Formats: sequence, structure tokens, C-alpha cells
Amino acid sequence: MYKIAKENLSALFQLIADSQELYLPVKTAGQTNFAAWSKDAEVDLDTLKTVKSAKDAFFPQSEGLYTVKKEGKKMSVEPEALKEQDFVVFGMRACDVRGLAVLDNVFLADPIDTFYAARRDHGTVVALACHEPEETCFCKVFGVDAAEPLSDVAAWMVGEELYWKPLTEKGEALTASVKELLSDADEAAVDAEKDAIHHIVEKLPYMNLSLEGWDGDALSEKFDSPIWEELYKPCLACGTCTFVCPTCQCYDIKDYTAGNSISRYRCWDSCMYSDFTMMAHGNNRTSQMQRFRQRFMHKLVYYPANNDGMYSCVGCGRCVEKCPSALNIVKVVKAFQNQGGEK
Amino acid sequence: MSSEKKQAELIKEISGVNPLKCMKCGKCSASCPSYNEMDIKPHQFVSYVINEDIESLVNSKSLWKCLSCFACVERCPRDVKPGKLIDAARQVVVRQKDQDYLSPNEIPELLDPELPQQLLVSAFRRYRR
Amino acid sequence: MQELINRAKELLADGTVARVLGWKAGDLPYNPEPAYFETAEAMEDFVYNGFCGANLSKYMIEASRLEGKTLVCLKPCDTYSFNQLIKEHRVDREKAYIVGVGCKGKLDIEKVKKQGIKGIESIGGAEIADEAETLTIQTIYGEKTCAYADVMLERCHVCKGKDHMVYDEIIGESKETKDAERFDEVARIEAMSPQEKFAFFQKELSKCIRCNACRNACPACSCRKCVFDSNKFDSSQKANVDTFEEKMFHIIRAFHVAGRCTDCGECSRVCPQGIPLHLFNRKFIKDIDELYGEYQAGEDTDSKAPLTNYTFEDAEPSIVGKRG
Amino acid sequence: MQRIGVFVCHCGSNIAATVDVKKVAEMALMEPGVVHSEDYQYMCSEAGQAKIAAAIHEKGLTGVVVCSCSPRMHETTFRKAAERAGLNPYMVEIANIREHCSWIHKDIEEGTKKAVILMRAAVAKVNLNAPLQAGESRVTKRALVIGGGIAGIQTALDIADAGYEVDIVEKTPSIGGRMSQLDKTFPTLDCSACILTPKMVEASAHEKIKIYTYSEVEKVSGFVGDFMVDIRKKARSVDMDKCTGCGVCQEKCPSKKAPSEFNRGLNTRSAIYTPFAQAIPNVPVIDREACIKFKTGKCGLCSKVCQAGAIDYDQQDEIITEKYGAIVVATGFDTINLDKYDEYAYSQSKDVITSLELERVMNAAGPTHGHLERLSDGKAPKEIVFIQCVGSRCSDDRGKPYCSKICCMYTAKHAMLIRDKYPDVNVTVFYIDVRTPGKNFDEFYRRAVEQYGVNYIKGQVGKVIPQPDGKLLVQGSDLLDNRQILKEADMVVLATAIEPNPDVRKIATMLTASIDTNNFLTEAHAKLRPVESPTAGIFLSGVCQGPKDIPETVAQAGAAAVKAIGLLAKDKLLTNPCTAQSDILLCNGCSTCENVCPYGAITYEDKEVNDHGIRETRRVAVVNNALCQGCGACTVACPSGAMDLQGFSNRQIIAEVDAICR
Amino acid sequence: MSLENKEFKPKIVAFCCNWCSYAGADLAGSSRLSYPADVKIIRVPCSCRVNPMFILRAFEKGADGVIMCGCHPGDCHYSTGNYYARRRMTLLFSMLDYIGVENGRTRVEWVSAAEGVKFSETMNSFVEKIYSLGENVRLGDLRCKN
Repeated sequence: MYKIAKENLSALFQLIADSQELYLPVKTAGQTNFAAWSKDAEVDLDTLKTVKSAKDAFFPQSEGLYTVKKEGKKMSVEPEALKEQDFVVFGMRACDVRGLAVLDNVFLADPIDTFYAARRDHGTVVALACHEPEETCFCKVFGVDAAEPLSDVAAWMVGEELYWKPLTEKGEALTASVKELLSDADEAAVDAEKDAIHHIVEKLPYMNLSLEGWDGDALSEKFDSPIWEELYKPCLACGTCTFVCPTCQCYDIKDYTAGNSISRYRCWDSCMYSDFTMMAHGNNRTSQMQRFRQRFMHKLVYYPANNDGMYSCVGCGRCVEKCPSALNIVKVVKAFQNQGGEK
Repeated sequence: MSSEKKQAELIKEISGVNPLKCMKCGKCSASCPSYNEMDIKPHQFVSYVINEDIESLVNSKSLWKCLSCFACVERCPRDVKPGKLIDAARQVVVRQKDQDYLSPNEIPELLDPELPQQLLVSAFRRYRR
Repeated sequence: MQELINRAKELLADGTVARVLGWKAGDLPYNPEPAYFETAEAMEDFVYNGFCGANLSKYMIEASRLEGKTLVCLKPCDTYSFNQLIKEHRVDREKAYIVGVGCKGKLDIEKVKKQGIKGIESIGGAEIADEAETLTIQTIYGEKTCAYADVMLERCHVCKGKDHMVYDEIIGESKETKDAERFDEVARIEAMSPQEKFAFFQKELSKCIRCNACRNACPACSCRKCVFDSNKFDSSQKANVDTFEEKMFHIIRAFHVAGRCTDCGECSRVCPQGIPLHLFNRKFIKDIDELYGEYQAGEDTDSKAPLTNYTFEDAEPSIVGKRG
Repeated sequence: MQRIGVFVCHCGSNIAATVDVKKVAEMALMEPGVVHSEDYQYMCSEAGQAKIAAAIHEKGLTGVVVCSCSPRMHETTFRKAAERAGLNPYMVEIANIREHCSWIHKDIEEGTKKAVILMRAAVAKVNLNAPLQAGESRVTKRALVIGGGIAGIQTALDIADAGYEVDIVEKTPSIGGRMSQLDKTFPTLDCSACILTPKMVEASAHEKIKIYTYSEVEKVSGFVGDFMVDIRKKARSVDMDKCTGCGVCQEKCPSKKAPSEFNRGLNTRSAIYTPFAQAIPNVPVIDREACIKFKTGKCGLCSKVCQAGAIDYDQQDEIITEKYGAIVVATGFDTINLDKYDEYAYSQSKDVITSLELERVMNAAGPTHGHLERLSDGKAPKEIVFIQCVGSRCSDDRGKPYCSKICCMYTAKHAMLIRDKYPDVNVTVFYIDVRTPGKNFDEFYRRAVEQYGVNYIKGQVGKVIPQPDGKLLVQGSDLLDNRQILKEADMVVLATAIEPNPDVRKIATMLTASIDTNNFLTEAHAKLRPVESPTAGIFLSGVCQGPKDIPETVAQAGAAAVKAIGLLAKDKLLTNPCTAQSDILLCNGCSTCENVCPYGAITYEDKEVNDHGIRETRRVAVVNNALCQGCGACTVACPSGAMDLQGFSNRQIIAEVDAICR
Repeated sequence: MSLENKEFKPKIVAFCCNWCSYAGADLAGSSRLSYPADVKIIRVPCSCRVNPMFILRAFEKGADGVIMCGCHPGDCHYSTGNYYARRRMTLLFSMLDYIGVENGRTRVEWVSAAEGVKFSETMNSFVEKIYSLGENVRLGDLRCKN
């Protein structure tokens, strides 16, 4: 366990950035999102949740796949290079770290997504415990401990100090490279912080949400439920929930014609969109109810069915905060509970 | 630019008149109450400006015979307004002679109680633009 | 609120309406959701308070296709949108029973949280009937307060007025909340140098994640299929690959709703990144007012929209450079 | 994928001198879809066209790009050539490398580069072209003429003589128009009524002509070949079938205070009246504003004296709906309002009159029975002043910016007639310019001066001042003598500017015919299509298009008739296939497109759609291809992109943009 | 003018209505009234056919200036098309100005079929303006910058 005074953090960031890219929460025009560090960047570690999760660092909203160039009648194909440079993502929360595990199950399973894999290989995550979890948080429901950010390096912000604990080889390597700024520390302060966090977690309304009945086996029972017909109604079919979600992993592949070349790229897609999984014959989900259902069935039923019961929701609560119609996964789960009670 | 040309431009600028719009109908001269006292007639003002003969214009009797009644301005079907032109020519003379300007707020102190009100009104009407 | 619920139940009971479109209480004190109620029992969950910001006019597009009338709760500003939708034949006036609900300004939970208030358990003072000028917020860290006006949505500070433009009946009082000039912010940007303007919008739009919330919540963006989702212009886009795409999207979106946008402010309310999207629409409104005469979309259902109208003397496009 | 052939024209040296045509042809082969390219001396020649045809056959081309002169020049030529070779003509596009390239650039490298880009844009467009078929629409073999003056009558007679049905709609109770108010006509001085009346009679007797007098066009829908028109027949209060035209009712009518429209308000008429003796139809109307029966309910004298029992106080307006293939507008003119010209004392003195009023004064059927006398005191004038260009050639809002064209001639006529009949009367004409282009016109004017001693003074009148003794003091200038003139006159005649009948704006809107700032209807082309409106099927006759005298009006009336006959003679019309099309799956039904369509070509219908399996009825836009002229206003108004323009589609234009910016 | 600017060859798209401005451009051509080759003309039936999307698209793909020409107000072949176009373009240009795009990059001119001289003069002055503004960097897609 090491520590560093908060006031020295910018020196820490500078040191890291000297040798590799550094992504961390930066406030731009009033909103905090993960962005590349620079001297002028307004680093914001106090905001609990960035608007978007740190998913971008490993699975960017859009990324090039290859470019086709044409000269005369000759064509050439240039694949996009894989990530080769090491980078650090600083300030992810425990839930977002779990989000990476969800993505790993998708992208690192055969066939391996090389773009994602390269980023995972080169990325070191420094995760920060949640000093004050909020009422929209429900990470505990998925077994995530807000006080234990299990990643390459776990960190806690206590008073005027940041406590730093490498947990993996990558974490050790990063620690070694910034050792000059760190000093040794004992765990007492951190333990107290953990207790305080747990204490807050106990008081939060969503933390005891029951997922009873939601698992990989619940397919037909949940799928055919009439409740969906009611639940989806306020949905405006925007992609906010999807794009702020740390685990949503669907993407679309598109081409962009730029004069004499065509670049093929992929970009996040949302199952809320009417052209999601559009095929030549049309779309297999024709109504918003079906699209709405898809999102939650995927998170709570299909994904667990294929991943040993692991849910693809991590309880970060971003969708709870950002949905324009105040819909969210918690309301869905509760709606099914209530229905069960009435029956 | 020759000084005559400059002055012609200046007159056009001050008056805001495009003399080329004139179709030589003569309605200005037909309307003018000072016609008989003028050596250069109102409709001719326009061609003097077009021909850039400002010298003759500013030395004419007409320059000071125009009453600024603006009958020609009102009636001109082509928006040429000879009255404005002659007025502008006077301005040119006034400026050349390097005379002092008055700002409206200086006027009250200089006012002679005997000064006819009409003169003031006429002066303002003439110089308001 | 009780008066509203009672009246709704009455209308449901006597068959005047087949359903009620309003808000259902959420599981947090500030997240009521738009909802349909078809029975008196269901109305138990009905709620109407300061957090019911959603403009339900948009939902009436779908509701117009349902059997029977829908009782819809519209705030004064929502009624402009409804009128505009009538004008564009997107809603059926006959299918709506409009209850003009009172409004004393709607709240922005983000603004509450920006004040450092966390761990919210309950909020007092958000009810319409409350005369309270402050919100009393119970949190796990104890009681906090904040001034109602300080946490109102931007649109309420420039409120168009407390009159409903279209309604069958009005329930509840509305309060004047306007305390700022609608075009001040636009004028402030107009006064910037091109570099500053560019930097300002670049910064704001760099946050855009193309989630389409602004578009989908917008009652004027009522297209069945948006041009940005179709291949009609080879403009189908999904991602913010390049900053240009955001500009294209937001300019064209604003252009498509120019003269139709009622300035209801939903776009800014729903933007997860807090981009002041209304500044685009309001710029067009300001231009239209200045160049073609004052026009408020949604004030009526039959006037000619500015972009489907003209006069011989209209300003030339070069006026843009001349205004300075 | 298209198979495109690119043909690069040298145009002799016109193109080849500044564009490396071989290089353009060579570069074309690099473009997607291009399977053939060649260059040739003159692509528009027989041999050049044969090359295109050969390539279409041999290479199986599906699209053709010709890099040549402006499409405005030879697009049709090349499209026809392609059609003859079996290709849809709309698969041909032109890259304009002459007017837009070789002729304006000097550097061959620069010219070639640009030509290549223009070629690319055309290829990119053709890649997205689709074969288009000109549609067909039927033609109703009947014409409508709006306005029953000499223009309308002549047009109707010519159309009817060609064997087609024609209806005339005239707003006033009788046909005849302005010409019926004139006394004599220049330059031959024959009596206006003598030459007009036979035409009126001929029209009314013509079996193919139907005349609706006291009627107005209320609504127009439809399009070229198939207009649907509502005509409001205003209640005449007299049964046209029963009335014998005996005139007793007019004699007996006790209400005789209404100003006579025909005599320009210089005298009065009865409440039941025919505007003038030779009116056609010779059936009176009751002016309900003036009629005592209608005002008070008491009277009914006309009904009592009418032996035919034709008076019908209960008659109502009637709407007649009729179909027409062509519409001719002949709405004529009026003199402008002189309220803003108080310097001429028109409203102050009865002896200041307009020329049209003078026509009535000189006319035997006029208020003075043809005697030239002052309207104030009935005395014979000794000194008459004519003022020209009153309200004409005026750039402010008091008058009209244009020359009214007829005034110089009719003033010469008036002056001459007065000097002829009353040699002791002095006539002075104040003029700005005397304009007499026209056969025998200048001779006519010179006669007025040389034979009749009319005094023409170059210079405008500034002011007319009524004197206490009833004389009029005219203050004018003589620009040639450089003196100001003060003249006492007994009568002043104002050559008042003419303007299109104010009703024409309403009619133009109904017809979606374009109109200029002076309310003259716009012709399709100022030189080459002077009697057609840009709106298909609408033709222009007489002063509604621009100031004209009688012979010009009659000539134009005949021309408009021929154009209308040309249209009516067709059984089917081929329509421009470059029209708007609405994609019903994308259409919101919002009516925005409808609101900007200048042709009323867009309507909304409830249609059954199948949107990816969802079947429902939707309100969607439907474009009438016969009506749509292909401007594209709707395509931009449409937010969803449902509305697109064939031949200039969104994707085609974007492809061109992309190709240029590449 | 700097060295950079000498090498700068702007891409300029001109939308011309078929009835007036395209004919005006033809007249400029047949009168041999030159203007820089940087201008490329796209023929549209009427100025009201020009969608703001086309203009933004041109900028996206690397255009440095876009000019639209149509019949003079009142002379539209389709009677009212240019009136709509005038409002649309006024608003669009105003918006571009508002977001910080130099307003000289867009222009509307009314050029009749008889105004070959005006067409050529317009294009010359527009191209000059674009040269003075330099490359368009505020409104393009980076992927199109080769």
C-alpha cells in the first residue's frame, strides 16, 4: 500500500503521461467524461459517475477497421493498426471495472476481437473506490463492492491522500514507474474508508434489489410476459441508456466514402434503434416493445445463460440517471417483482 | 480623382441622390417658385452634377435663390430631388469656406428672441439629414 | 393533484376517455415516468409534480392511433407543441381530451445534484400545490434545502407564459416563472468573435454521443424515419466518428424544426451530456422573429410557417454578414 | 451497376483548344461504372450521334455521359439519339465542358483538370439515374377565357372558330370591356363601338361560345389539360331567359342616383341597368346596393312594369363547375388612383379629368352627349391642357415605374379630334417624351402638330391651381425654351397611367400563374414565349401581361388562342417525368410540402401502407405528375426526405457534390 | 499573400438554377468572360431544390466555399421557388455564422440568364474571398482531408 498527497496528483499524471497515454475523468463544458489527460484538462475525480463509462478506452464509440484506397483502377486495402502503445485509465469505479469483465467475455472469447484484445493488453487500469455511492447505485446487487475496486491498481481517496495498491503485474509495473512520487502507507485509513463506504451502501434504496427469478433459465417466462407491453410505453427509442452503459457491446459496421478512399469503421449501436440488426429482408424486431425487451432480456437472461450466470449489468446506475423518460433496469426488475406478488 | 469629380461625388453622397435617375421631365422646374430668379434652373442642377461642373453650380445665383421649399423633392417622379442636390452644393460651399459648425445644443444660447421661428424650422428641415 | 386524479377517474368512468396519459410515480423521489392509466385503480400511481418535465405531446402521436380518446395532461408550454402537431396532422385533436395542468416551473435534478446534494431519500416542496419557494431534501446525510428557482430547468426561466394554447379544461394554477430574457444567451454568443463561437460550440458538441435523445424527445422531430436513419441522402449516421457529424446533425436537426420548434426545451432537458441544444433552435427563432416578423410556433394551428412563407421584400442571405 | 459510356466532344477547337479531350476520355475509364469512352470532333453531328448509338448497342450501355456544350443546347439532341438507340433518354447526362470550362479558361492543364471533374460529376450522377417515363394526361377540349374585353372576345372567337368550346367569364354585366368605353381609336380614328360591337355580337351568337357575364372565377384546381373551375354567377335579379331587353324597367326605376360605371362616374344610372346601349347580353342587372326594393323592401316597380315577368328578387348566386383544358387570362386594365397626385387638382376640380373620362365626354352616348364641355359649368372650353405621364415612369410609390405605352397616341388622338371639331379651342400638350413606335403612329402624331396645330411643350407640369373664376392655372416648364409657363386653362386632361385590373392578383394566385411586382402576369419567356404563362395551360391575352394598344391586344389575343388551340388539339399530353415523388413509407403526412408547392400538385390521401410488416392507414402525400413542374421546393421542405425529385434526386446531387469535392 | 495561399487551390461548388443562373453561366461562357477554374457548377432545376444538406455535404467533403445562384426574386421560373430558397439560405448562413464558420464561405447571388457579366464577376469575387479566407478547417470531415 502506497499513498500520495492529492496535491501531488498532477505530478503523478504528468509522470504517467510522460511515458504513456493517460485517460481519466475530465470536465468539459460542465460534464465529466473520460478523456486524454493534458496539462490544461480539468481533472475531476469528485464526480462519482462520468456520463459515459470508461468503456471507450477499450471499445471506442467508433473505430476504424480498414481503409480501401483507389488509384486509377487499382485498389489497396490498409487495415487499421492495432493498439501498440501502453496506456493507463485512471479513476474507473468498481462497477466499470466489472463492466470490462462483461466485455471480456464477449470480445476475448473465440473469435477474439483483436482490436479490443490489443487495447486490453496495453491498458492498465487504476480504479478508484467510490467515496460516496449515490441513490442510483446498485452495484452490490451484482456482487460488486464499491469499496474494493479490483483492478490493476486499486485506489482510495481518503482526506487529502490518495491510497494506491497494485493488485496485478501490470499494476506493479505502473507502480514501479511512478514510485518516486509514492510513499509507503498502512491500511488503517483505507479500512476506515471501506467501512464508511459500506455504511453508505447499506442506506441506499437500490442496493437490496432482488434479482430472484432472473437467470439464464428464465427465458420463456420473462420473454412472454405481458408486462413488457406496459413497461416500454414511455421509451422514446433513443440510445442514451446504451451509450452510457459500461457493458453494452453491440456495434454496427459502416462505410464512409471519403473521396478516393472508403473507410470501414465500427461504431456503437443501440438495440433501442429501429435499424438495429437491420438486414436485407428487414428487421426481426419490428416494435419498440421488442427492442426494449431485448435490452433487458440480454442483460438479465441471455447473457447469464451464456456466461455462467454472470449478469451483464453492473449496477452503475447511469441509465437510471440519464434516461429521458426515467425508465431503467431497476424499474423493470421491480415491475416483474410486483407482478409476481399480485399473482 | 479631380477635385470637380470629388465634389460631384460629395454632392451625391450628401444628398443621397443618384442624378442618373433623372428622365428630364422638368417637373421640378415646373414646380419651382423661384424659377424666374434662377440662372441655372432646377432641372439643370442635375445635369451640372452629372457633368461634374460644380464650379458653375456653386457660383450660380440659383444656389442661394433656392428656397428649400422642397416642392421639387415632393413631386419628382424619379426620386432625383433637385432640391437636395442644390442643398448639398451649399453644404460643399459652407464646408469649403471653413465655417464653424454648431451642434444643436449650442443653439439655444445663441438664439436671438427676435429670430423668426420659421427660419429655425427651415434650417432644421434643410440640414436634418 | 387530487383534483386532477378525481377528474380523470370521472372521465374514465363515464367513458369520455379510454385512458389517461400522465405520469406515474417513480421509485426515486425525482423520476416519475410518462405513463398510461386505463382504470381508476391504476390512477393510484398517478403523480404530477415538479419533476414531471416530459412533454407528453410527443406521445400523442402514437396515442392518436389508439381506440377512443386519450386524456392527456399538458403543461402550458406543451400545448404549443400539441398545436404544432395538429397543424402538421401528426395528432388528432378529436382523439385527445386535453387537461391543461398548472405549472410552477419544472425541476432539473441535475441542478439539485450539482449543488452537492447526494444520497437523496425524499424531496418536499416539488408538489404543484405547494407554495414553497424552497425544496426540502432528505438525504442519507441529513436534510438539505435549495431554492426552487435555482434548480428549475433552463426553459422555465424563459417561460413563454402560463396560458394553455389548447385545452378542454384546465386544472390547477400556473405560476409566472420567467426571470430571464429568452434570447440573451443567443445574443451573447452572436456577439462573440468567430473564433470564440467556434470554440464554444466545438466544446459543447464534442460531448455529443449521438444517442438521439434530443431528436426522439422533440415533438417537432416527429418524422417516422429521420433522414439520419435513412439512406435518402446517403447521410445515415450513427456514430460521432468526426466532429463534423455532430455539427451536421445538430444544424440539420435545427433547420428541419426551424419555424416549427416551439422552444419547449425538451432537447436540452433530455441531453445526457447537458449540451444546451436549445441554443440552436432559439437562434433560428430569433432570426425568424427579426427577419420575418415575430412568430411563435404552436400559438395557433393554421398560420403559415416562416419557411413555407415569403414576402418579396425578404432579407437577402447577405444580411448575415452585414449584421456584424 | 450501370454500364456507362462517356463521349467527349472536341467541338472543333472550341473545346479541344483548352481541354485535352483525349485525357478526359482516358480518365473517364477510371470512373466506376464507365465501360466505354471516346472523343470525337463534333458529337452533335450525325456521325457523332451514330457513335453513341453504336456504343449503346455494342457495349450494352445503360447510361451515357456526353462531355460537350451546355445541356441547354444539346441535351435534347443526345437524349433523342439515345432513345433511338433503345436507351431511356433520361439515362443521358451532359457534362458542360464548353461554356463552363473551355470557353472561360485559357490554360490547357487547368481546363483539362476541370473538365475531368465535371465529367466525374456527370458519371457519378448517371450511376444513380433511373429510366424515367414521361406520363400522359388527358385534355378537356374546352377553353376558359377570363375577361370579356376585346382581348377575351378575340381569343374566344379564334378558339371557337377552330372548333373548340370556349366559355367567357366577365365580371361586369356586359362584355365589351374598356374598348366599349372608347370613342375613337388611333391611328385611324374609326369609331370604337363600330368595330367592337360586331365582335361582341359574333361572340354571343357563336354556337361554341358561352358567355357568363356578371360572373367571377371562384376557384381553380387541376392542371394543364384538366382544370376544374368554379364560376360564381352573381345574382342578376333578372331572369335572362325571360327578359326581352325592352328597357322599360330602367326607365321606370325611381332610383337613379348610382354612379355610372360605364361613364366613369361622370353621371348616374338607375338601380336596374344595362351598362350601355349595345350591352351583350342586353339583360339588365339590379344593383342591390342602390335598389330601393332591396334596401327598404318597398318599391318593386320594375317587377310591375316588366311584361315578361323577368324580374326575380329572390335570385341567388349560383356556382357553376366546369372543366377546361386551357385557360386564357384577359383581365385587362384600369387607370390608377390619382389620390396621391394632389398637385394636379384632380379631386379638387371637376374640370381636371382623366383621358378615359375624356373618352366618355367626347362620346355621343356619354354624359355630355358628345359635346365638349366643362363638367363643372357646362361651358365650352377654349383652352385645354393635356398632361402626359401622370403616374407613369415614376419611381416612387405614387405611380408606376413603367411606361403605359398608349398615352402618347391617345393624347394625339384627343388633341386632333378636339382641334378638328372645335378649331377655336387651343390645345397644349405637356410631354416628357413622345413615344410613337408603331405603324403610322409617328405620322399620326406629326399630323396633330402640323395639320391641327396642337401645341406640344417639352416639360412636365408642376402644378394645377384651380382659380376662383373656375379657370385652372397650369404651371409648367418648357425645357427647350428654358422658361417657366403659367397658363390658364379651362380643362386639364391627365394621361393617367394604366395598371392591371386589381382582381388579377387573386386570379393569378388561383391559377398559380406568376405575377410581377406591378401585377402584370409574367410570360414564360420574355421573347420566345410571350403569350404563355410559366404555368402550363395558362395563356395571356391583352394588357394583363403588359401595356398594349388595341391592335397589339388583338394580335396577342390571336396568339394566345393559337397556343390554346395547339393544346386543345392534343388528345394526350406528355408530362415532364422529372417530377417529385413521395416515398409513402417515409412520409409523415405533415403537409409542409403541400404548403410550398406553387402548382397545387401535392394532395394528401389516406393510404394503406406496409411498413416492414406493419400494415396501417397513413395520411401521405401524393404528387400529381401532370401538375408537378419539378421545381423541387417540396423536396427541401420535407424534413424526412420522403419527397424526392426524379432526375435531380437527393442522392444524385450529393453524388455530384462528392465527385466535385473529391 | 503567403506562400501557402499560393498553393491553396480551393474547391468551390456553385449550385445554379437551370432557368436563370445556369443560363447566365452559359452566357458568361459564350461571352468568354473568365472566372477561376476552382468553381464547379451543379445544375439544379431551381434554387429551391438546394437542400442545406447539400451545402453542408460539400463542406464535409472538403469544399472551401459554396455559392448558390438563382433567378432574381420575382423572376423564378417556378414563380416562388427562390423566395423559399432565400429564407432557407438566410437561416442556414446565419446558423453557420453562429457556430463560428466564416460567413464569406457561403453566398447567394441572383443571376439572370442575361447576366453573363454578373455571373463572371460574382464568381471572381467569390473565389477571391475564398482565397482570402484560406482553407476550410471548421466545417469538414477530417477523413476527407486525404
